[in-house]
Amino acid sequence: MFLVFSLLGGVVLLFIIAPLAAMFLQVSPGVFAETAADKEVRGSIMLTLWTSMAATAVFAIAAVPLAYLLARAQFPLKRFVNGTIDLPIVIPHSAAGIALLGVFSRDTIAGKAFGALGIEFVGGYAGIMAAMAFVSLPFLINASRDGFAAVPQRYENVARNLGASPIRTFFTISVPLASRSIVSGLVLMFARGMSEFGAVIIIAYHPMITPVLIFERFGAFGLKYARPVSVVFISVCLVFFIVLRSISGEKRKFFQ
Amino acid sequence: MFLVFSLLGGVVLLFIIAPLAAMFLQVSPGVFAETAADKEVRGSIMLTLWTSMAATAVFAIAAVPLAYLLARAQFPLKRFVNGTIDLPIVIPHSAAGIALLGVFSRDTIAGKAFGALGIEFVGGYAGIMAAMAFVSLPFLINASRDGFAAVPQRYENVARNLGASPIRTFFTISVPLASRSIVSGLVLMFARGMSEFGAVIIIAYHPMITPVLIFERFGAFGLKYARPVSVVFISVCLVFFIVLRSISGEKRKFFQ
Amino acid sequence: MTPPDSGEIFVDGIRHESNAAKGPQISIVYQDQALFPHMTVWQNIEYGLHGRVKAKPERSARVRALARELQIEQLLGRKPGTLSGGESQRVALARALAVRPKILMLDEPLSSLDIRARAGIRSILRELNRSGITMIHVTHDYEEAISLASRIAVMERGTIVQSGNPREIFMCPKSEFVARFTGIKNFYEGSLVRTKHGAATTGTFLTGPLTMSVAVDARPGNGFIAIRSEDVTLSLAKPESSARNIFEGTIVDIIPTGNGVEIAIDTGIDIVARVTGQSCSEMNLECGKKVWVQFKATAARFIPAASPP
Amino acid sequence: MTPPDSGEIFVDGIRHESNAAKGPQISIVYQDQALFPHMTVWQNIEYGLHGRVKAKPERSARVRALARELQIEQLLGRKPGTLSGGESQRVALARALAVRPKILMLDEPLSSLDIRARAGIRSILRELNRSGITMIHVTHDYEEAISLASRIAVMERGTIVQSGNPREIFMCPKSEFVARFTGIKNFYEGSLVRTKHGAATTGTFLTGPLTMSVAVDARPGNGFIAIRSEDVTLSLAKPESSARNIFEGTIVDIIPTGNGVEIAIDTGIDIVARVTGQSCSEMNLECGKKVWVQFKATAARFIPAASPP
Repeated sequence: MFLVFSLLGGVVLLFIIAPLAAMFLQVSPGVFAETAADKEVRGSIMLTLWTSMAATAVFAIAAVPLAYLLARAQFPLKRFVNGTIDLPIVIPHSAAGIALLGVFSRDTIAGKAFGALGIEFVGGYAGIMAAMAFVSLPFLINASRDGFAAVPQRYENVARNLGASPIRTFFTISVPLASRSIVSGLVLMFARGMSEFGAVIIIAYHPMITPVLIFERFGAFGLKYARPVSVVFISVCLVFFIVLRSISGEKRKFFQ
Repeated sequence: MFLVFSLLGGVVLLFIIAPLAAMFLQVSPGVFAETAADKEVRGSIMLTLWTSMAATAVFAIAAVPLAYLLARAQFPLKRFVNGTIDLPIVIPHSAAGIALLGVFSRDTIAGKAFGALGIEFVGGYAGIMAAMAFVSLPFLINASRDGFAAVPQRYENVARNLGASPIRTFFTISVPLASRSIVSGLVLMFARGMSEFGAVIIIAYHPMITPVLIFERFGAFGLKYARPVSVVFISVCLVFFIVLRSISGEKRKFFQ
Repeated sequence: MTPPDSGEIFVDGIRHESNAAKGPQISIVYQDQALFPHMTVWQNIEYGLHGRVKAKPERSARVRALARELQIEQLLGRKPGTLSGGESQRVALARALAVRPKILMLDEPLSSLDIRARAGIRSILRELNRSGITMIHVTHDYEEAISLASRIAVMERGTIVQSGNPREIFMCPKSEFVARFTGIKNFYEGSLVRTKHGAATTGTFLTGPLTMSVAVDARPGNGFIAIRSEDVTLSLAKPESSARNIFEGTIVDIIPTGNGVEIAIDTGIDIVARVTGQSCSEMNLECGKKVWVQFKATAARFIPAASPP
Repeated sequence: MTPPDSGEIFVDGIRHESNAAKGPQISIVYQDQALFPHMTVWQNIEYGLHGRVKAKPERSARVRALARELQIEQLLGRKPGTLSGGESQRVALARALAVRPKILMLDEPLSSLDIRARAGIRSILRELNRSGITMIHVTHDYEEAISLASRIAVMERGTIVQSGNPREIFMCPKSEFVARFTGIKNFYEGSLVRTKHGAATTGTFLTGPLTMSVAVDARPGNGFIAIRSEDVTLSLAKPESSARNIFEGTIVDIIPTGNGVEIAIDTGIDIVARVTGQSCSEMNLECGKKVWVQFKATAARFIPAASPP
């Protein structure tokens, strides 16, 4: 049985690895270096990295407490809230872009209000971050919620019984014990934000994040010119992902 | 504390709900009905549904056994395999499309081999399915693996001790006990496949799945014409998602 | 914590607040200790002192004093994951005691420990108790209860069915549940009839097919008879003895235990006798053998039913 | 199952295969029963019969016969989640027995059950054992072990430290660990010196500051002394008695137990005496009080050390 299962599993792995491996092999080191030096490519990668990171950081402030509530508190419509959080995973990315554009475009109330504060969404950094956050928030919230839920409530009870306030219990017991899941959720949200294309292209074609740049080069010049950018960007993504994962993986696991 | 947390959580929920709610409100029932009757829209929605469903079904045959191996077996490079499975989540969708195009385009070995069998990837159904599967496989594999891992191995040991073969144990013990997670993984993979845009648009602009259609209408006619299609498609997605979720949710949970 | 549906807790007449920082402190020690795994032993013990004791030197002094008292000074720098069960339980006790509780609530504190660690923790608990702290000790182990408690309340299905000091519980179990809990093997329900034989008043207890003589002064009525298995003796021939209760029966089960062997005899009802291993083998006792059981009327304790059934 | 690093299992001289479908069957019953939660009781019991018994009517007959034997006929249609602990354990036994194992391996089968259910399962196990099936029963409860086993092996840290019949284990514990396990409170390491007094040969045992008389015929050397706490008597004044071992000491602990009270006396080494609750209160025993302990030379059992330390 294990042989059959291994063969089937091998097919799946091949399906994932082969396209990526082929793409990397088709880009010569020379072309790679040249592309990596391309000002437009570098600029777009930097933009993609910092917008995704900023979106993750800004939304974490509200998303982690929400995750804690979902793990611990009982309230009406909890199922509805849990479902809502999963919505962005199910909604087609281009449709998500359309929805965000409907709220944040210059002629809406929200768009005007933020415009008065000097924050432009359409074709602006704020728009990119909103699009990234919209599609990637579920990853952070779900991972954090599961992390909090895995912390035996007994520890929080003991802390409360010893006289700690709810907020002290949250910061000294719940967050440290769920830290692994929270960090992993942050990494996932950051990674998912970087990879977003559909929602961003609709709300902000310019300034151009790398996924959009790849699409543009493909449309304008064809596969051969889109490939090196893809390879360089994927490399950057992987380096970031692996480094972040290994940092967060170092923390010991308290529970399984 | 709970008040502050609730307020923060409310902001997050508002950020997710407001764009969607606004979009639905901006489409009048008349326009909705008209769009739902549009032949091009209907055709693309049907296409999106069945390609995603087919991709999920085809890959499940190999992905579920792989998930079982990852949950139970110890083998070298297991970390590497686990990492590989998460790759599609991290890789930008447009770059994933470029990678798949590199392997399956008409002038590659794989493309020629499948072409000889009458399977066209570029601009074909197979291409759409491959793109959908590539980005959505991690959801099925991860959910199934976690499901299998949550089945106490003791049950499998007991079955083996009673003389059941590994394959009988798999089908009579492991799969039924993990069925909730597997079904939830299938639903997620299906939903994620339907929502894919970036990878599909690069490998197969035509035949046009709905996310691509939304993008095209937006590019050609603007927000006003993209919005009704988005609303109709999201409605279909939600109906499917809710129905599938409630079916799978009916099964009792054996473990937590 | 699951919030209670209703009810209030008063300690020395003062209402206990669910927020432990106010009002009298009830510290809870859990069966699995629940030490914070990401903190050192020192940080665990000190945890409850933040906010209570402002000065850091005083906090340190308290931690150190407790560590000395519970003999865990050498563990202060370690993480809970590296401790043995007994060490963890000491740390958990130190953490609970650090906040100087009025009441220490112990939830099966010995059940997750091995035999050796149990003895250590038990003697610590006994000393703490002598030092004046009130302890509420939840356990399902009768030996543990009587070895530590001055008052015992027996709960069955969420309700206190009997409470009293260990002796009362042991001598007068009010139900079969409590009797089994205290290790009494022979416990029968039936009714007491009063009979007068000259000067002495004896009771006759009817249970199933048997009629037993019971030396009681209680009023006739329904109730229970409890007979300790040590008080039941066996003989192969019909004994000539002053014992008032002599029944013939068949051995149905032989159960070796720590001190002796328990023999179950079917005399119409099952009666359990405890004999020494030596007599068991000398008498060649085995299942199916006919024997005579006897016990004195004074060995059969009558416990009146609380209310008419 | 964790595959073993090395080793083979032989049953009646036939090698046991890891694939239970071949070779002699060893059925395992787990502490938590591990009934398949998605199957009915019937399906659980029948599970091991597929492949072994082709004919469906025969399978049904076997399930029904076992259900009758274990008194779970009325449960056959139910799911395991709805059963009590005792019922679950009966079903688990039925499932394990359905495949007609040569050996039944029981992993703490009683520990997750309440007192009542324990008695039921224990008597089922005893009957099964009489019916001829070999059982390997893993437990950390000494009473459970001696009440069911014909041979006991005591494991300490993964190694069998002593094996034998219950009487051997109880009478001659080979280490302090085994002694504590059997409930012996007084167990001391030391060395035996031989002395001759006229005709009688007595040993003198040196442990810590004490010198004890021991009635042995063993060769001098290192070893242990075990004294049951029942054999130690207390008196307030120095006793005039034939007992050879009389020591003065201070009471350091008083532990009420199920049958009597255990008094720990510091005589240089701690000696535990068991007295009745009555004499404890009559003698006004309390911590710090000076008392005399005595025990007969015949009560002190000498157990030679297995090898020179």
